Amino acid sequence: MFQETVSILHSAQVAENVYTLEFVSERIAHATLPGQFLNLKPDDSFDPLLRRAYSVHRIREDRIEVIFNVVGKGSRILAAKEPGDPLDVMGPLGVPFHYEGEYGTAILVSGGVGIAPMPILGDRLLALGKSVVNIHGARTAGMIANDGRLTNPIFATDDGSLGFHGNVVGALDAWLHDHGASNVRLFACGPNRMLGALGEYCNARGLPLEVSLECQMACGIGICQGCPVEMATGNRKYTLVCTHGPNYDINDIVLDSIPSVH
Amino acid sequence: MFQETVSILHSAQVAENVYTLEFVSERIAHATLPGQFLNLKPDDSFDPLLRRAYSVHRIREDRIEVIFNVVGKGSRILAAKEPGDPLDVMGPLGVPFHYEGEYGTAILVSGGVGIAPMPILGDRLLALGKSVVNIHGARTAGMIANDGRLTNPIFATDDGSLGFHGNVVGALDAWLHDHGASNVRLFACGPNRMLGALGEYCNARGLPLEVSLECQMACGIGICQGCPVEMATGNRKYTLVCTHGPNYDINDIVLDSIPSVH
Amino acid sequence: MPGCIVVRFLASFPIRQSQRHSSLVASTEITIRNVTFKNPVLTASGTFGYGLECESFVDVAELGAVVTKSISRKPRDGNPPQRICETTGGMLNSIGLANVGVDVFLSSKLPLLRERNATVVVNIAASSVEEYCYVLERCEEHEGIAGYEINVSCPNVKDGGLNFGTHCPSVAQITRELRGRTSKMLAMKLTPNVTSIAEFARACEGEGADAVSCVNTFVGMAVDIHTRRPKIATITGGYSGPAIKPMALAKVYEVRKAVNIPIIGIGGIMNAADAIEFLVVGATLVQVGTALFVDPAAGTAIARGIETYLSEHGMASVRELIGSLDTSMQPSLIAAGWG
Amino acid sequence: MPGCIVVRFLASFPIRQSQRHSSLVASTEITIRNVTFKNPVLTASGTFGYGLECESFVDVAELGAVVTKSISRKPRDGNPPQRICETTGGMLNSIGLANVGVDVFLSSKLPLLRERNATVVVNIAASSVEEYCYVLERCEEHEGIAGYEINVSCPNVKDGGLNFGTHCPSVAQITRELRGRTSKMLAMKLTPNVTSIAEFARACEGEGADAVSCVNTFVGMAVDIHTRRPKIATITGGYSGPAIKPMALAKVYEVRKAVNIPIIGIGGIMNAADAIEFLVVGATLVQVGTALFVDPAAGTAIARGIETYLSEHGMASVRELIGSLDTSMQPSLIAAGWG
Ligand SMILES: Cc1cc2nc3c(=O)[nH]c(=O)nc-3n(C[C@H](O)[C@H](O)[C@H](O)COP(=O)(O)OP(=O)(O)OC[C@H]3O[C@@H](n4cnc5c(N)ncnc54)[C@H](O)[C@@H]3O)c2cc1C
Ligand SMILES: Cc1cc2nc3c(=O)[nH]c(=O)nc-3n(C[C@H](O)[C@H](O)[C@H](O)COP(=O)(O)OP(=O)(O)OC[C@H]3O[C@@H](n4cnc5c(N)ncnc54)[C@H](O)[C@@H]3O)c2cc1C
Ligand SMILES: Cc1cc2nc3c(=O)[nH]c(=O)nc-3n(C[C@H](O)[C@H](O)[C@H](O)COP(=O)(O)O)c2cc1C
Ligand SMILES: Cc1cc2nc3c(=O)[nH]c(=O)nc-3n(C[C@H](O)[C@H](O)[C@H](O)COP(=O)(O)O)c2cc1C
Ligand code: FES
Ligand code: FES
Repeated sequence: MFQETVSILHSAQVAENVYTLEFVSERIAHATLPGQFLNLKPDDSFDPLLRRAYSVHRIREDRIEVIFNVVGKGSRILAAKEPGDPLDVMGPLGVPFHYEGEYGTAILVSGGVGIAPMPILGDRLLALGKSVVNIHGARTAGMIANDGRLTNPIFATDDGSLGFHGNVVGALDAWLHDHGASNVRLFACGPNRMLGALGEYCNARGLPLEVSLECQMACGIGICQGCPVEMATGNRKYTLVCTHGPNYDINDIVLDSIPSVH
Repeated sequence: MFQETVSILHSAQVAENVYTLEFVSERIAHATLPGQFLNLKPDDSFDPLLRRAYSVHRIREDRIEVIFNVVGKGSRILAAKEPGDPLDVMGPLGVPFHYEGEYGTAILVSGGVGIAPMPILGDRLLALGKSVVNIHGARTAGMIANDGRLTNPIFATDDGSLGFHGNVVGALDAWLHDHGASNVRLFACGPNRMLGALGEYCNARGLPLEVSLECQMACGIGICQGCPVEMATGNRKYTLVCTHGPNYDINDIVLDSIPSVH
Repeated sequence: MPGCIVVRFLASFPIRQSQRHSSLVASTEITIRNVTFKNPVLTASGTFGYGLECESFVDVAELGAVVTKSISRKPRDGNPPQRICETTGGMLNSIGLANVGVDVFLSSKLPLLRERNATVVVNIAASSVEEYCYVLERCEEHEGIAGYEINVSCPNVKDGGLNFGTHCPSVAQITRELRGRTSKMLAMKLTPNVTSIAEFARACEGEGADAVSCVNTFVGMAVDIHTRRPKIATITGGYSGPAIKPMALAKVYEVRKAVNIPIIGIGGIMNAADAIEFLVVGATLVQVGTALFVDPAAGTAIARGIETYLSEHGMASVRELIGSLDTSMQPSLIAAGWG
Repeated sequence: MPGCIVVRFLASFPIRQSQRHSSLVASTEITIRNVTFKNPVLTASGTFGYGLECESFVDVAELGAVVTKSISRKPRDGNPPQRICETTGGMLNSIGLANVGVDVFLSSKLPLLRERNATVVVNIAASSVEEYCYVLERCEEHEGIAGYEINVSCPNVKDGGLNFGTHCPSVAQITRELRGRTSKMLAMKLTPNVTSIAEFARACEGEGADAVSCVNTFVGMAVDIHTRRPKIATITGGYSGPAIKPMALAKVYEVRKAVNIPIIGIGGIMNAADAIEFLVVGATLVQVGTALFVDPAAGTAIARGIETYLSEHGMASVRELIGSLDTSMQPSLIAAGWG
């Protein structure tokens, strides 16, 4: 875990309300594992006050990329960054995806900006010799940030403007129908509603599913206790998303205990 | 008085800790008289919360220029503006310099960024057929924003690195010695200490002096009552710098009643 | 800038794209006692002068009402400088109730406000119960005043300068005396600097106040670390602005549970979203203060923003919004302490 | 950017160029009762975990002290989500005193803190006077605790959940009972949500407290205008961060005039300048809370910033700074009301 002021290398809008930032940090780039996140301070002011958490999207050598929607004050400031601007970064934070193990195919399911942690995870899985499929859904084609670098992408849009006409669960079902469901493991990130539907689907079929959660955080490093999610198992009532998560087996946590952001 | 979101045309550092911003507003440019100021909102955040007052430095057609030091949060944000950035501007505010009247030579005395209102005043005075002399002081040559456009400039530096070695009162004394003090009127802007010394000098010689004051303001338009300066004359105890000032005959006000900013 | 995003920060709030739309224009009218406010947004006392300073920006007739600067029996010069200072997300003030006095107000400010068709609420400050009564009685002699807001955050000179507003029996007494002297709308403006604001609100309700205004400024202080002097002349001052909003909202919530009379919500309202928070918690009207220093037209912009919200949420009237706080999802727990 | 200006916002303050310089390193040591703090900067309870979470960022031995998360008799799960939300310049929290309980604290946290040479102040929370005594007595059996800070902003279950901290006799009683049970430093942490915090401070002083910590969080609230639900589960929560600084400072000023025991200043301290404001007003120590969420190393950075200030102002010891507020230039007026 490091805290560093980096310099923006590249910033761009890549889809409808989807932005990326790229910057260099050798230490953070080398220490980061798939599914971990960074805590960014939008600027020096006290409004916004707290850092904002963003999944690491991609790492190439010492270059780190994040991807985000503009929803409020913090992301609006980040979207306005330009090459050369300074950025206060803390990371890597959280427990990585639990991607080691004996399985052949990893299915990475994402909705909207839930795509964020998938490329770095996909790259690592390929290096480990797994097959990788990305199933990525969005409301409409224009909201999909497709830079052509996603491994085996299957797109799903609510309005059918690109790829599968329907949601990611439908697209997954179609894929499994064609390719079979043996020896697969699923990793997912997106709105809680999507994760919930996916969880039901996977549980009904006995498919292992790990989800990457989002919730409001104050510190991101376990000192405020502000980011609990209820545990479905174990003897503690809550787990802290920032330090025990954000990646959990869907059956270890009570998804509904996190108020959904709209 | 208008409120408008303008777009930055030009921004630059012009001397040690001296910055300029230029933007277009036809309405404000046409309505502004020398000595008036604008109230700028540094950005959309609530930190800083309030607008900041800046004298109009120059107007060319519909282009307005301000000049400022970076001293705190507001000016730091303004100094980072780039061409194309939006800026929320309110103005023109305050009562202009009382520059009409029967006199031949206007001596514009300024210290540091107190230079701000002088060019627009000088231009207007030249148009009215007055002679204009600018006496401008700073700690050292590098802090002088000399763009070569100042009318008849005489510079004074504390360290003698440019022009007169000493302060503006000394430089003024030298000028009056050479050119005589009849038919002159003085206008000054700068630190309170400078204005005080200048006031003593002028009063001892019966020279008319109008000063442009600076003080903390919340609204800039007379609705908060936050900007009083004590009156030396008249039947009211205080005058509001934003609406009755910022330009006063030095003998109408009690300069020491404003806490000096450092 | 990549995809340059410019958002007007005042009167703006995130609108959800998938909201049901309605072509009906929602009603924003609110009536308290015999006063009908055309919308629930008023300007807060002391932050909009006498309502006449911003003519070029604002049509005062479009505001729910103009609440005047506190008016006292005699004109007041106010405190010496420094009277204001900015802090994070807020400001301190120590204006010292500078005002023209009731006579000048009635003779030269009120007529102009009437000409401009403003709904006028006169805010009264005083240093004794008698002075409150005097100022109100002088006002009662004039047409064109919709009602009164009583600023009790004033030192009681007979009681060694102790603040009326932190002494419940004093607030009750002032309410009683004034209630006996007017049939116009009477709103008591409460200070938040007390252990239980609910107690004060109940006292006001009990003595016949038509509404309580929540809240006046919080006590605050700031120091210049170079001179090691207080940043404002009176050492401590009144804290206002967006920084106080969460506390003001909590006070409105506390009062809402304690009384049935309307609440006028005040504190840190910068945009329509902030105003809506107060209405949802249970305020019937709101006042906009410090925001006016940044944007003198914030009051009317917020009124329009509320209207937009209402029609986007298919509400026929602002009254549907008032007190609509949904606590059904909150866990039923005896608050366990927060920290 | 023209003349790109990058200023680290934490632990920075504008330094005047014309300051006299001194080559002496100023002393920052402070002693209260029998505890010597190597510098006046402590981490605030609940904002630095058990002092063990940030090892890679902070050497806890460089802090004046680590104040632990509030420790209770039994482990506590804490409140359900949502526990926090950000507001302008501040945040609300409703953690619900989640902690491992005194047994686990003593057996598995305290030894690690000792290993790291931290000065440890144990903050205690409880829902009855007996529970406060129990937790303190358990701690007394162990080495390596410098002193206690007592969080009285807790609901008193025997009194229907009424907050101890707003009831002066309760605070006095807790102080008395604990004073009788320890000879270590005892600091009572006061809530600001009262009319007269001075009264509470005097009660603590009278019962033998060594210090008062001013302040705990303010009551605040926020509403999501789309769902019309409170943003945190307990509806209202504790407000902290730079937005509360002016009020916290005013509380310290009020307490400074009322008691002679040391004050631990808390509330919105983000950088050395903020900490210095508290010291100037009269705090002997300060605590840094919410700032640690932005920069876990803020505590040590602030301690260094104070040192720099001292030497730049030619001060030999931080004790010269404490209470050095200069009010000689303030007008002598009976505060006329602020607004
Ligand atoms: C572990 C983790 C990883 C994350 N990774 C990413 C990522 O890779 N990309 C990304 O875009 N975001 C990510 N987020 C969310 C991100 O941290 C911010 O919450 C988000 O950018 C909003 O911040 P803001 O300052 O713009 O909005 P705020 O000003 O904080 O909030 C504005 C409004 O938006 C609502 N809101 C908050 N969060 C969201 C949200 N996520 N979607 C919609 N509305 C919201 C709030 O309730 C509020 O009403 C992640 C969060 C966590 C905890
Ligand atoms: C009528 C009027 C005209 C003005 N014209 C100009 C102008 O043309 N150019 C210009 O640069 N400024 C001008 N000012 C001052 C300007 O409005 C701001 O006060 C100044 O830019 C500081 O704002 P800030 O946000 O950067 O500092 P803040 O964050 O507000 O203050 C930071 C620190 O600097 C101190 N401080 C405040 N003002 C000053 C100051 N002027 N000099 C030194 N320290 C200060 C404060 O006490 C504080 O400690 C004018 C002010 C008025 C009232
Ligand atoms: C998330 C959070 C948890 C807290 N937990 C405790 C606690 O357990 N015990 C306590 O006495 N104070 C607690 N506090 C209050 C802080 O110690 C401090 O008094 C308050 O936050 C004001 O300081 P700040 O503005 O620097 O944060 C907590 C504050 C926050 C923000
Ligand atoms: C500069 C200033 C002057 C004020 N003067 C008065 C006043 O004369 N009478 C009064 O009742 N309240 C006065 N107030 C308090 C406001 O009416 C309002 O209650 C408070 O500022 C909180 O609202 P805000 O956060 O929107 O500003 C004043 C506030 C400010 C900032
Ligand atoms: S965000 Fe602070 S503990 Fe998780
Ligand atoms: S700054 Fe508000 S009245 Fe002058």
